[in-house]
Amino acid sequence: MKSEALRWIVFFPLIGAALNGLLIRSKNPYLSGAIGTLAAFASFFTSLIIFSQNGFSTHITDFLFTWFSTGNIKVDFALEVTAVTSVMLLVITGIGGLIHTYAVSYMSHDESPWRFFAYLNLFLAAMLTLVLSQNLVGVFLGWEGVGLCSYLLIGYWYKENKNTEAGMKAFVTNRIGDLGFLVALFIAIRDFGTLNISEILAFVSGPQAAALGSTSLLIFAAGIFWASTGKSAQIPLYVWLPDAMAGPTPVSALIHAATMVTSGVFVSLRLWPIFEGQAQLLEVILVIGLSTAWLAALIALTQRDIKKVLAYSTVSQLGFMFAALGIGAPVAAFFHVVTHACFKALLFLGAGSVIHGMHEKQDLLEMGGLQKKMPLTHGTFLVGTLAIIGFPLTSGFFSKDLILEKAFVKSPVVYFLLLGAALLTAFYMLRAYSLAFWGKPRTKEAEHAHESHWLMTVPLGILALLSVVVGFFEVPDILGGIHKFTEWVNLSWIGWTPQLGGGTAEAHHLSHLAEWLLVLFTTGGSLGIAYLSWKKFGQIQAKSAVESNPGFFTRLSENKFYVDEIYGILFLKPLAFVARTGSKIVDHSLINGALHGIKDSLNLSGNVLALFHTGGVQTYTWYLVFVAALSICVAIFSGWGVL
Amino acid sequence: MENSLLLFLLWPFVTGLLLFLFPKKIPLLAQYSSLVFQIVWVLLFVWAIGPIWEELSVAGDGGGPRAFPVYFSWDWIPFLKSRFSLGLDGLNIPLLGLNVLLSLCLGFFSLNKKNLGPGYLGLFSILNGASVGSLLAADAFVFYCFWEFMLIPMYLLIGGWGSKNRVYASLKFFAFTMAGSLFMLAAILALAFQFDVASLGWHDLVATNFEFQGWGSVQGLLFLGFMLAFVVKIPVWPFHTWLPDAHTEAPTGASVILAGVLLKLGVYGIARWCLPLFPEASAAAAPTLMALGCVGIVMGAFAAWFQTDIKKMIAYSSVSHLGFMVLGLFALGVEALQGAFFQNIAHGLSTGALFLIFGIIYERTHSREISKYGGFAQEHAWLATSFILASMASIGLPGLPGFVGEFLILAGSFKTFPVYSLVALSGVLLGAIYMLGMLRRFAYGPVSELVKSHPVRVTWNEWASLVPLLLFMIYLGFGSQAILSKVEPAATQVLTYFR
Amino acid sequence: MELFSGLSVTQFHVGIGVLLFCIGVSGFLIRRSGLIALMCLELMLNGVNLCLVSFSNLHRNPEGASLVLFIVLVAAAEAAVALGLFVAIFRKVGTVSLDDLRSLKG
Amino acid sequence: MESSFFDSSVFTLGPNELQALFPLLWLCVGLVFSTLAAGFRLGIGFTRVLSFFVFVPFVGLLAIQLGNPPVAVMGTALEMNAFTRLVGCAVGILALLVSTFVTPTRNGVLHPEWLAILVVQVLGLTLLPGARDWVSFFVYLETLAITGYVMASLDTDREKSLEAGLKYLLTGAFGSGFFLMGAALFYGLTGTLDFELIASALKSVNSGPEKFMALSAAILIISSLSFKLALFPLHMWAPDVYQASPTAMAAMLSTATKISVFGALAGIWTLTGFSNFPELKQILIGLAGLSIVAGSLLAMAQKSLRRLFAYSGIVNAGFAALALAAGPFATGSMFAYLFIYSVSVVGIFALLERFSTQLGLEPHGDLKIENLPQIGRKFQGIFVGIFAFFVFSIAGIPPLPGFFGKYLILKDLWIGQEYFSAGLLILGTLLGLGFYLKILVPLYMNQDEPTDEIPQNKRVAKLWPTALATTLCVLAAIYALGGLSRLPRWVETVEIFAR
Amino acid sequence: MESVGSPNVVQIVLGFLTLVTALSVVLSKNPVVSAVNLMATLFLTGALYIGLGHFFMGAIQILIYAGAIAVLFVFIVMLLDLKPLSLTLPGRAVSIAGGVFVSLFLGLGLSVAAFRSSFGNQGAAEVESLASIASPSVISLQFLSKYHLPFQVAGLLIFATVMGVVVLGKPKKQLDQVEGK
Repeated sequence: MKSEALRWIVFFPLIGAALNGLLIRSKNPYLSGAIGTLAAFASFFTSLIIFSQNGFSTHITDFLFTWFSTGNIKVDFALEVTAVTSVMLLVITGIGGLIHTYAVSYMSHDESPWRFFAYLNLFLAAMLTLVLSQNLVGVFLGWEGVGLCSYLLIGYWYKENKNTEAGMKAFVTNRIGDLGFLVALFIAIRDFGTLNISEILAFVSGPQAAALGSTSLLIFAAGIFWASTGKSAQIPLYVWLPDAMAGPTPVSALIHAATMVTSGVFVSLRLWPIFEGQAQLLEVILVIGLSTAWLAALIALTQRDIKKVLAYSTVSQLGFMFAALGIGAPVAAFFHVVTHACFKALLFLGAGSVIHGMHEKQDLLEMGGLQKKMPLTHGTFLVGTLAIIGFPLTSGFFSKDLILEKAFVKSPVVYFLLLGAALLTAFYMLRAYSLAFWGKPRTKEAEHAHESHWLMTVPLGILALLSVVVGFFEVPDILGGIHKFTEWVNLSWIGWTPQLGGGTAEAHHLSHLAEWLLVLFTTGGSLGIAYLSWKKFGQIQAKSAVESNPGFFTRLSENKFYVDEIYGILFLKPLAFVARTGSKIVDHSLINGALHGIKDSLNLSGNVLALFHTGGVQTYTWYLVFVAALSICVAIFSGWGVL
Repeated sequence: MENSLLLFLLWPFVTGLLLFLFPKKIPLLAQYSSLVFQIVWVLLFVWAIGPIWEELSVAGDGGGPRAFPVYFSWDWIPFLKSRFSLGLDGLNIPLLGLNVLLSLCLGFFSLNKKNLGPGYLGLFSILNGASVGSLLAADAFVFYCFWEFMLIPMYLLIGGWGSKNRVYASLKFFAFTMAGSLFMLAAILALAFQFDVASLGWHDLVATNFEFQGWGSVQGLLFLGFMLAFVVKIPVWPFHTWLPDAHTEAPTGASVILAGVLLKLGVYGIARWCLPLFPEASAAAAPTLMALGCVGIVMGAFAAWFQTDIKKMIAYSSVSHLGFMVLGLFALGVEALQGAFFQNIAHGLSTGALFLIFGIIYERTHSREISKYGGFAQEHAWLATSFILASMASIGLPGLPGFVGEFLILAGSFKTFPVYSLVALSGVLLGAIYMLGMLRRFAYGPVSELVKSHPVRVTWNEWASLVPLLLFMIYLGFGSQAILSKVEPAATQVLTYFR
Repeated sequence: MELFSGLSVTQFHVGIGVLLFCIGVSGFLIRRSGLIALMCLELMLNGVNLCLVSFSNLHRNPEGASLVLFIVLVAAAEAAVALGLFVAIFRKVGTVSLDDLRSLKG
Repeated sequence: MESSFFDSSVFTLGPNELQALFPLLWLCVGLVFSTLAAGFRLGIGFTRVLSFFVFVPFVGLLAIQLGNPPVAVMGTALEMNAFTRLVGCAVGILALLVSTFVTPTRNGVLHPEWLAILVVQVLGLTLLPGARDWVSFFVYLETLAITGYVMASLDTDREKSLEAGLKYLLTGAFGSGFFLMGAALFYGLTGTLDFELIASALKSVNSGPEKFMALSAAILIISSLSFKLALFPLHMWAPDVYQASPTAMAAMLSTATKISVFGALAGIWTLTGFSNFPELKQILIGLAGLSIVAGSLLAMAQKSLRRLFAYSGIVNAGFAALALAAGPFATGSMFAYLFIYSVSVVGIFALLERFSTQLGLEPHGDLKIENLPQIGRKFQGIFVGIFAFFVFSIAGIPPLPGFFGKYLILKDLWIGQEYFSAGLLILGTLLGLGFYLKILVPLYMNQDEPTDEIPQNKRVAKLWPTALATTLCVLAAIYALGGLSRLPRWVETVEIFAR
Repeated sequence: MESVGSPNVVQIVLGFLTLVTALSVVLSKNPVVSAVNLMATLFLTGALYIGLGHFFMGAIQILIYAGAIAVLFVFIVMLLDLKPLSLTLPGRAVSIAGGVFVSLFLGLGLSVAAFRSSFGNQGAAEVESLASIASPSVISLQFLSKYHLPFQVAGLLIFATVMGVVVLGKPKKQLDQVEGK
């Protein structure tokens, strides 16, 4: 089915970006913000219309033009909506719209709000291209496009070198991942003969794929996964995300929490049938997801910057999602994407509100006792915190529980490992929450903190609501058994046999009792840890109370396990050394050195020859005699065999 | 057709000589006249290619490939077996268009510049003529004549209007390029007088079969002769060291044309002459040349990474990017070949724009040291934005033309030589590293003393020179098919010689 | 005299001519005075003349003798120009030593 | 001989011979007038006009006879064939060009005898390639040599000019001695001085002492003529002479002599059977190779422009010698090359004279490279451009005339399978860049240094001769270029001569 | 006089005297001595010509060469009042050695070329009498027939030479008087 409305989902933010960035360039934050927000919401409503009109029974496509086509590479600029996409669309445009609204106020004191909203709209356009594109090159276009916008937005306050460095780190790290994407594209061109996602899926299920052997498919999937570790901040490429917090907080909320970082999960999901067949790869994904979840959570335990805590929390949650993929539970992963988008956006915006109220102070230790100064923020932040730790009946509870349940089915070991990460989540989230909102104000800023503008609090409220409500699309059987979400998402793979991924289609069910036990164990553990954490951090009165004598582990964690430094020593410095000295030696010393040597020796020999030119007539004639005599003697004596 | 093509070729020569006669005291007169000449030239270009524009995307007779059509021929020196013949097809038309576009932009750029008098403009025009001539030539001897002649105006432009170290750079440029092309001269000579070819015309040469049994054999030697000229011009590693110097010292206009047209001629030359004439040798040399291309990609990027001189960095980025084109040429597949030709245009636009923008800035600040810049985005947002846009195009961001070229090259070469393609991929990453590193230090961060003390007011004509490039860049990012469809029949035709 | 009995008259005279030529050459090369160099030049030409005359004698051919006459003529002309130059140079520089006429070199 | 114009028992002169001699007779008439002019001590302007009166008809008369069949005048004394006439035309044109910019010496004094001497030299130059026996050859050779000695020292006011004349004379006379010894040995071996008879006698000389004697004789002659042609290492007089002689005379000596002597040597090579001995060819190629390499190296070390061009002349003589060694079929190319080269050099010398006048240096002064920046600063205009035209032309950049000359030689070397020689030529072209470009550097590449005003209005009146000469040289070079279509005919005529 | 067969005593003595005088041209310090020795050499060569039967050539040699040219040399030497220049100076050892070396080298080559060739055995000598080539009439007829053109050109050459010498010899003062403006 075709629909020209589809393109407008992308065009609205693009138009918004053009208006803001090129034409109007208004310094009035409300005008710029209005344009940006309207564009986002226009997309949202278009998505809604498409969503409501069509459901997900058929794929909706929209062909715009042929981008490039030669030989057997044919790339159209075409859009396509499947079930996964439409959910993602709503998340992106909906949460995006809310964050835009929030940002109008948040950025109201900025010098060039038009630039901010232009970037933000551009990001939306790219992100929407990513999810909508019919073929992988289009996905890649969006993939790199969001990378660019992320780069621009992280370095939005470009006057400070730190920010632009963080932006560059994000871009370059993502590029390392993108190489995998490109390899996957090349494999698709070479072996599958097409770049169209549906055609690839059809090809993979067809008879040619079997003839092709599994290596191509493995490399393809591995390439996509490698790209995802970059974009979705998994080990080993997660290092950029915490630094990305240098950007304005709405950016962190939109890009680095809710949408862009989940695009890795999204793309894997769209190509799930290929992943499904790669058992070894899934193992790898599981291991990586688990380790990321743990590592990030461990680091988050000791971070003092509220945004850093949330950033590592994001990495950790993304690890959960990948672990879910690794288990073979894509729907669970995607459900967590959606719920996470809601509550993490909420948390970030809340943090932004706090920072706003604290006059750009981000250190948790400098806050304290904000619950009275910023009640709305506090309330919504609490909802977000509860959601992320899996407080019963919040969205996080449902999505996390779904993953844990699948993990338990797969292997209890995986379950316990994931549970451990979840418990850590509970600990550090409550730590952050308590440090910020409980106890006594520890600095002047904290004492003078104020509640934010309604443009900021309203989105917070809506997001808080969403953080609770969204979970009810997928409720375990023991609590009533709603499987709306699974049904929707499964529609994406209609025509693909065997039917997979859904939570209901598992081979063996857990008994209800086991499920109950699991839920209680998980929730109880989380709440218990959360309580401990609250007890520990909720009453801190002075900064010094926390700062004193960090232990070995604390120091390790505070320093992020020295991962950046290790990367520097292992990769960056050797590469830079090779590049610098290599290019110097080869270009400067060898090639140019040889050339200059030739030039100098030519000049030198010219000057030496000139010395023979004494100016005396006898010298001149001597050479005549010499040449004649030599030639004659050589001719004669060689003719006689003497020479 | 004949007349318009000939007129198109002669126009820059005639106007160039005419410009020499303009009074030196009133540069404005020469500048505006030159601009008018350029505009007329653009019209001539449209007039010349108009009649065949539609046919270009159509395959040749019987659905077969489209051989190089010759539209003008004059028996000028029969006893040298040379006819003055000019042809047009999908391979050269895009490059001609790029040349015309860039020179029009530079026509605008040169306005109101006190030091760019009639001499500069005249040489410039003649340079255009020479490069267009070698693009159009359908005869090896004619090709060589134009090819070599190009050196003179370029040498004088770099040497006469360049910056401090210009003498060294111009000499190096001249000596390097000439050393390479003399081998081509020898090969052309051998073609003409050692073999029973009817003439040095492209069609006659292509119809001749040269025996290939290793590099000492006829075809091997001829191929090497031609290749040496082209690899120096492109330049392929390790023949590249002239380029950074030439680019760095050249005046803005010369840098733009050097990057936008001259280097491309090497790529064009290979596709036009080396591949169809010496298919076996080309196929045998392909792995080596692709390896050199890869080394160029990596080493160019490495060198660009740690440059302290912005123009030098851009130049080294060109070395890296041209490595991609070599890779594309010798992957010997239509995708990669198309990619190489598209990358020609893309790189011409993006690097041209980079040089142009930096030229505008350099004119005010007179410094190329990256470390002296900083926070330029605050000084002039539009210009900085343009610079960032061009950089992004240069590192192959999707949505800008560089991506399409690189993608096609890499995907195409992946089909035949996956290993090289994977090595070349590192160039994509390194490109981001050095470009963004430069951008970060140049455009972002606190405003430096230099930038503060040299305010940049961009004049209307500078915008007029820049905006078309940027617009084309943005257009080609998605409108790639407009060019690719024209190149395809010709590219396919080149590959028909590889059985 | 027996030493020369193996030689024909022509060979003897040609030998003398060649030796004269070589004496002239060596004199030209080793003497500093331009005038003496010029005299050595005359010696060289004289050696050539002797060869030519004896060859003319041998071949019974008058062309050699004609060439000798032309050589004499040209030698005279050269000597005249050279001596004129020497006078002019001597007036300017005060020497005709070739070692001192070395302002042009390199 | 029924209708002989002048009939006696001693010699006959038929109408054909008279007609063939007519241009030379016209020269004699010119000599009378120029002697009268000298006698009446007429001014420089008059002698310049007179030179046109002498040389224009001379060239014209030769040119209209170009197609006439060969005429043997008085037996072996002179063969007026197409090649002789061509050389005569070339030499006449050069003399004409040179006379246009003959300049008074330091005190405004010029010996009016210059024209008479020049006329006699042109006579000798024209006759030399037509000589068919050693006696005539010697007389013609000495005619051009002795007049050359006088011309070199014509600026009697300057010690350097006298020194140059003396050096030229001593070395030249010494060389003549060698030449004569060679001729004498030939005479002794064959009993004749006629080329044709010598050749037939040498045909049977294949081994033994006779061969060695023939070889020795030939070596003496070749080395003495190489001395005249200034091939390395027999070149050493040339830079001195070209540096210090009056400019116009230096131009004549460095160009016309080469054309004539090369023509004569080409004749000797085939007519007297030198070509029977491969050793001689090797010696010539060896000398040529040395000239090319060492000449280039030496030229790079020069500071004086005229010395530099002298060394450039040595390199170019090397190129021509390569053509000579290749065989008679290359004579046409050699001639074309030498003519184009000569015209360019005369143009360059005219420009050097002009520049030194403009800079207020003494007439016939020795322009140094370090003076050139001033020229570049002050007079960057049409003449500096023409200077570049000539320099690039000699350097062999297409499509300037010099390139075609070089290409023709290269072509003939290739056809003759002289690959080593061809390689030398290419190498020489490359090395040539080392000094040709060096000249242009200070002319074009010193723009930003401060300028100091040089009062030039006083001198404007004296600049027109060099302007005229330069213009004529450009026209001649372009004519030679345009005359490419006639080259086959030239080659044909030369082949008649070689038969 | 016999032209075939061995050289006679007179010829040998004259030949050696020629060489000795030639050597003393080269080796004497005083230019006047050199000039006089040159005159002697030229004279002795003339005698050798006569010994070969070329009376006319001998006469010309003695009259023009020895009589006119050599005298011209003496005259110029006197005019310029040249001081004796010693042959050997410390700095010139190399150039002298080099000069002598290459001359010997050349002499060796030429002598070998000349002496090893068999031109002594050609038959022309028996056929024609010496008078047929050596007489003044034969030679002068050549100047009027075969070598007429070179002869004429030689005239022009002399003419040009005269002009050249006039130019060179003209003292500067006179020049200024005539044309100085």
